[in-house]
Amino acid sequence: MNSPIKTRHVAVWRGEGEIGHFETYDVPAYDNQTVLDVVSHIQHYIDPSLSYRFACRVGMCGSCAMMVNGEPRWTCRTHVNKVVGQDVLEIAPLRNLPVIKDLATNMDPFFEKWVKAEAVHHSSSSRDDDMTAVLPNDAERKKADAGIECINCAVCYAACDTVAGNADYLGPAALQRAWTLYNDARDAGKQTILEAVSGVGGCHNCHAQGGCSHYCPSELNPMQAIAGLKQAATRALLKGKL
Amino acid sequence: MLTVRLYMLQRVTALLMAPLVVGHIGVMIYAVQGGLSAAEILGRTQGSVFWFSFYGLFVLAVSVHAAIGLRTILHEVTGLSGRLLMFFTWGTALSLCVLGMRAILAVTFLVRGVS
Amino acid sequence: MTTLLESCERHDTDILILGSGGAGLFAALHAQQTAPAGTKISLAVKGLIGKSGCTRMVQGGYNVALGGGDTVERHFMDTVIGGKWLPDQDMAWRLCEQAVVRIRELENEVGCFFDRNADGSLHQKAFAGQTADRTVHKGDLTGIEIISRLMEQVLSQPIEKLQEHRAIAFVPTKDKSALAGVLFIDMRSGGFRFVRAKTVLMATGGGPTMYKYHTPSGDKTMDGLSMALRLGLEVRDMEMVQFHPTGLLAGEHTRMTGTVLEEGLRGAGGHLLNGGDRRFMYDYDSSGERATRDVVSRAIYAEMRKSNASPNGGVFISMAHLGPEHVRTQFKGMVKRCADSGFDLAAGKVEVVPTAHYFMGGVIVDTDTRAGIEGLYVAGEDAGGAHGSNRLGGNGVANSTVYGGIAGDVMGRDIQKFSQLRDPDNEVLEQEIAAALLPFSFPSVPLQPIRQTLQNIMWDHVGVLRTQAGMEAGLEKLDDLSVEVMASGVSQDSRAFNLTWHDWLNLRSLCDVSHVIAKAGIARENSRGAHFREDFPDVGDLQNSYFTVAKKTEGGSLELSRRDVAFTIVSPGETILPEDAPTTLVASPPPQMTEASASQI
Amino acid sequence: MIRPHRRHPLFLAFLLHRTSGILLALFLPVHFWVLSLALTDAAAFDEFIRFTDLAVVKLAEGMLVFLLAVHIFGGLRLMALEWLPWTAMQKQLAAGAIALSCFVSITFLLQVI
Ligand SMILES: Cc1cc2nc3c(=O)[nH]c(=O)nc-3n(C[C@H](O)[C@H](O)[C@H](O)COP(=O)(O)OP(=O)(O)OC[C@H]3O[C@@H](n4cnc5c(N)ncnc54)[C@H](O)[C@@H]3O)c2cc1C
Ligand code: HEM
Ligand code: SF4
Ligand code: F3S
Ligand code: FES
Repeated sequence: MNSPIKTRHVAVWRGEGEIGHFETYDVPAYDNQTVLDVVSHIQHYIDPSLSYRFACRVGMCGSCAMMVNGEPRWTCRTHVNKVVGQDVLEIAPLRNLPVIKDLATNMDPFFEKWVKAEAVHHSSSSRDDDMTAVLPNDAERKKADAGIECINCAVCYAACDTVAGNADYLGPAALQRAWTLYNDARDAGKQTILEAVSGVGGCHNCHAQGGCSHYCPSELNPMQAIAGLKQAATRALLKGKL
Repeated sequence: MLTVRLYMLQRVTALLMAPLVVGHIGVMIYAVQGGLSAAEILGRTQGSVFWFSFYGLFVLAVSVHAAIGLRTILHEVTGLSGRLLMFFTWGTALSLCVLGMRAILAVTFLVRGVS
Repeated sequence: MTTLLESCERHDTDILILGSGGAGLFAALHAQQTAPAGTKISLAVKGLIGKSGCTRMVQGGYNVALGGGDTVERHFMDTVIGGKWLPDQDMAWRLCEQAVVRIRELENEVGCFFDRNADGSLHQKAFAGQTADRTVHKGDLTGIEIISRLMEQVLSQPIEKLQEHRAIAFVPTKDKSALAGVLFIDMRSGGFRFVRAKTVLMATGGGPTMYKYHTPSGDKTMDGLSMALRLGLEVRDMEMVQFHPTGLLAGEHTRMTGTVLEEGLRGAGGHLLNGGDRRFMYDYDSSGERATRDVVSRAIYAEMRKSNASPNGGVFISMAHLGPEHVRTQFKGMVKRCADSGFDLAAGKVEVVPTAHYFMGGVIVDTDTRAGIEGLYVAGEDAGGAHGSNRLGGNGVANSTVYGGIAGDVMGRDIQKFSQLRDPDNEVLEQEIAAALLPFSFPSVPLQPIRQTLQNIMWDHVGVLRTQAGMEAGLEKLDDLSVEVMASGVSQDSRAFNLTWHDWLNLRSLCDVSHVIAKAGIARENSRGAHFREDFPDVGDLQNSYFTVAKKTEGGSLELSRRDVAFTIVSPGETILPEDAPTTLVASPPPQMTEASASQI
Repeated sequence: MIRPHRRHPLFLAFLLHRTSGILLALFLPVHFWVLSLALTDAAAFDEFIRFTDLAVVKLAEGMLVFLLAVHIFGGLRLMALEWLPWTAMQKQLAAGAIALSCFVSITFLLQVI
């Protein structure tokens, strides 16, 4: 169970910045092995100069996402068997973000857009006040709950071709967070949010490609959230409030 | 590159065109059954205010709609933005509008070319 | 050697915060609120802001007494009794008292959206060791909610962000009377950067990752504590390493090994089976699988030692008898996590093993987070005292957010007393740079086997069950290992994002602190909380409770001492609860663990 | 080759919508030009119309109607997605829109032949 069954050829993107190439390594294959384990093995035993990023290793921090055989995935919870259909494993840095080195990207643009989307709670009370009563079955609460467990891994951001083409586009994760706040009874910035998501890079640029929802490892549905924002913005526009 | 306004324009024009296009295709299916000729088309449309408005509305809508659509695509594919993109959008809309209007006028009100 | 100093970039700020867990992020927000306008605040993290550290990994929730019969006094008593009378009572009191404010801040100002009762109030559940439904949560992903919300707030503030900046040393002033600043490696470029600051918060989150099986995130390697020791600060309770009984066991080649399988699995009726497929928990405790965390950990460890182990050397947890469908719905997240890694939790058996989870030890601080040198503050898992010998589930994140906030407030005020930045002792600075560059002067070797050796030593000799002889043998091996680490090289190719160089630095910190854990373990001659001595199995005299203190002398040797616990609020055998107070308010208290405690961590 | 991250139904629906939009936008000026021939040169117009009798051209017309139908139903689907209450059946709806387009254009083809 613990001994390697065979070795596996793994192509890994190496390079600094945008320039680089794939390099192939032979990695022993085990029963229980994630893509992150494969990458770690290469760094530990074959080429110590390989750079990548991870933290929690259980799908909670969202720092380990990479392109695996051309698809964006969290690598710490992607079992190798799930992706090795044709016996090839190709690992590259996450799409749509600047590469620092090898498999590590610079996630700053992703988070800058998060803030730009006003996806930050707008406080309506303080630590001196009681907590707001919110009924768990309230329709709005349920809408807010739907997207709340985002781990900001940027998998959706990498899956989206609108992000690839439109530098201003805020992207699915930031918009989903904005939608969550829009449905949060305690948020005092609804109008600010609507305005932020209705501008040049806003929700209206989404073409419902659905890659975000297809790949979100937390099984969230940013596409639905964005549709919600579009609807809310349309209503506001018709009422002359945008 | 789409703001809420451009988005709404594109959707509104789309909604407008949907019945127009369906109507047009319906007529075409009916019309082409016996083969099509200039005379036959013109016989139907010449001098008709109804057909003028029908197609006129379509041309206006499609000019706006397609210009916005192409603008989005151009931006996403080439990264073009700012003034140039604006010129492109207006250019597309106006050319489509002029071409379209000319065609409609041809089949409705204008006297046929001096022969 | 001036070139070394010259190669180091210089940078100034007013308030410098290390770490972006609950403690670091709260400190940043509070400092922003209390410091005079124009104060520069910088947040430096080994990973990405909000994406590194363990606060993010909190599943179970946040302990706070919010009425309904529960009181701060009751929370305090549970904390002190849970910590087996070792907690610093003033710290524990402030923790319980301020948690009430902090939770309202989290909800009302930061935007956390915790789960609600049917009437709209906050839902609370009970963890083992608690006498009230006290734990606030967001499903079983509470940490994600807390940290993501804090992260958003911090990212939207004008706070300087130094991401992937690894602190490697505290540098004092020439006369050693105060802290001048912190030496970093900018991990992306590989360059050194010295940041002067008037006040520095250390919130690097401890993290007992020197054990073969461990739960914390990969970026946590005891850097802060090892830096504090080198600075000459006193640390306490260093023998206190909390083990979680059911870490996933999947072999040495996978990073999943050691990660937590939630405690609720046992609570719901899961069976622990040994390698011979036999239930064994009743051999050790009448509560069977539902016994408390430390008891189960020790039982599993004992069973493993009897060679009753599963193929990978642990035991099995089996849920299938409860009906796979039922398990699949009740433990959706866990079943999915196991399935992602190739295990069938619902219908099959999964191998588990006790796993190092939390570090109770830490720097000695006052209740205002001030450490023993001007300019340095410590909060969160890095600070010792609040939990004593054992941390209650739910008190970890309460501790980091409460004291992080306090640190921010105190630094924001103290900064006004310090009109000037202090100049560093360049000798120390230079030594520290040279020390960090050491591995580049040796031929490159694989470091992972060395890390595994360390983890085996700690697991075998300073682990769940300890003896004097065992720990002494461990110390000897640790000495040899430290020598080996210091002679291990890293390839010179490029220092930019050189993870292997950081693996080496991690090893250095872990070795440093491992020594202290072993020595403190030897110094405590009784069994309290997380520390179990087979040669001293009794808790010892509660009235004369002592805690261990370790400190590095100028010469670099380690000094261990014992200090009496000051029972400033309550003494063993007494309580501060009213006379007629019921022993517990929990409807179906542990060991009858309920579904409400399903994801207790 | 479609890149791996694009191999899912809704992306293909998007691709179809975009392609049909572009093709329609390219076809439209041609269509307008042909019609305006009626204004300037009736003979040429009739000639063109006769040209449309060819089977290949009929097929091309069928394609055109297909494009139009795909684009319209696809567009209606999008607007429904954005403005009507959410349903979890987005993939099915996309497939439905395409199926409907096929039906319409085949009907058209059968009619003209
Ligand atoms: C799996 C798991 C589940 C848990 N569940 C619970 C629970 O349910 N309830 C509970 O109360 N507690 C729980 N805990 C404990 C709790 O998470 C911690 O006690 C608490 O979050 C620690 O917070 P912190 O801010 O001190 O450190 P952390 O959140 O760990 O943050 C440490 C930060 O310091 C940074 N850092 C480390 N080294 C350096 C360096 N050299 N230079 C710069 N930065 C550095 C890290 O990158 C990170 O950003 C759990 C822990 C784990 C591992
Ligand atoms: C014949 C005339 C038409 C032309 C030339 C045309 C052209 C285009 C173009 C070029 C686009 C951009 C595609 C993209 O962004 O990917 C577009 C988008 C769109 N079209 Fe049309 N279109 C026409 C008719 C219609 C009709 C009748 C409808 C509706 C019922 C419609 C609905 C839409 C919608 C909703 C979009 C937005 C798609 C998005 O945002 O992704 N169109 N159109
Ligand atoms: S929405 Fe899903 S894919 Fe996108 S960042 Fe959040 S968790 Fe990741
Ligand atoms: S993939 Fe992109 S286009 Fe919209 S539906 Fe998702 S954001
Ligand atoms: S390492 Fe945290 S999500 Fe993968």
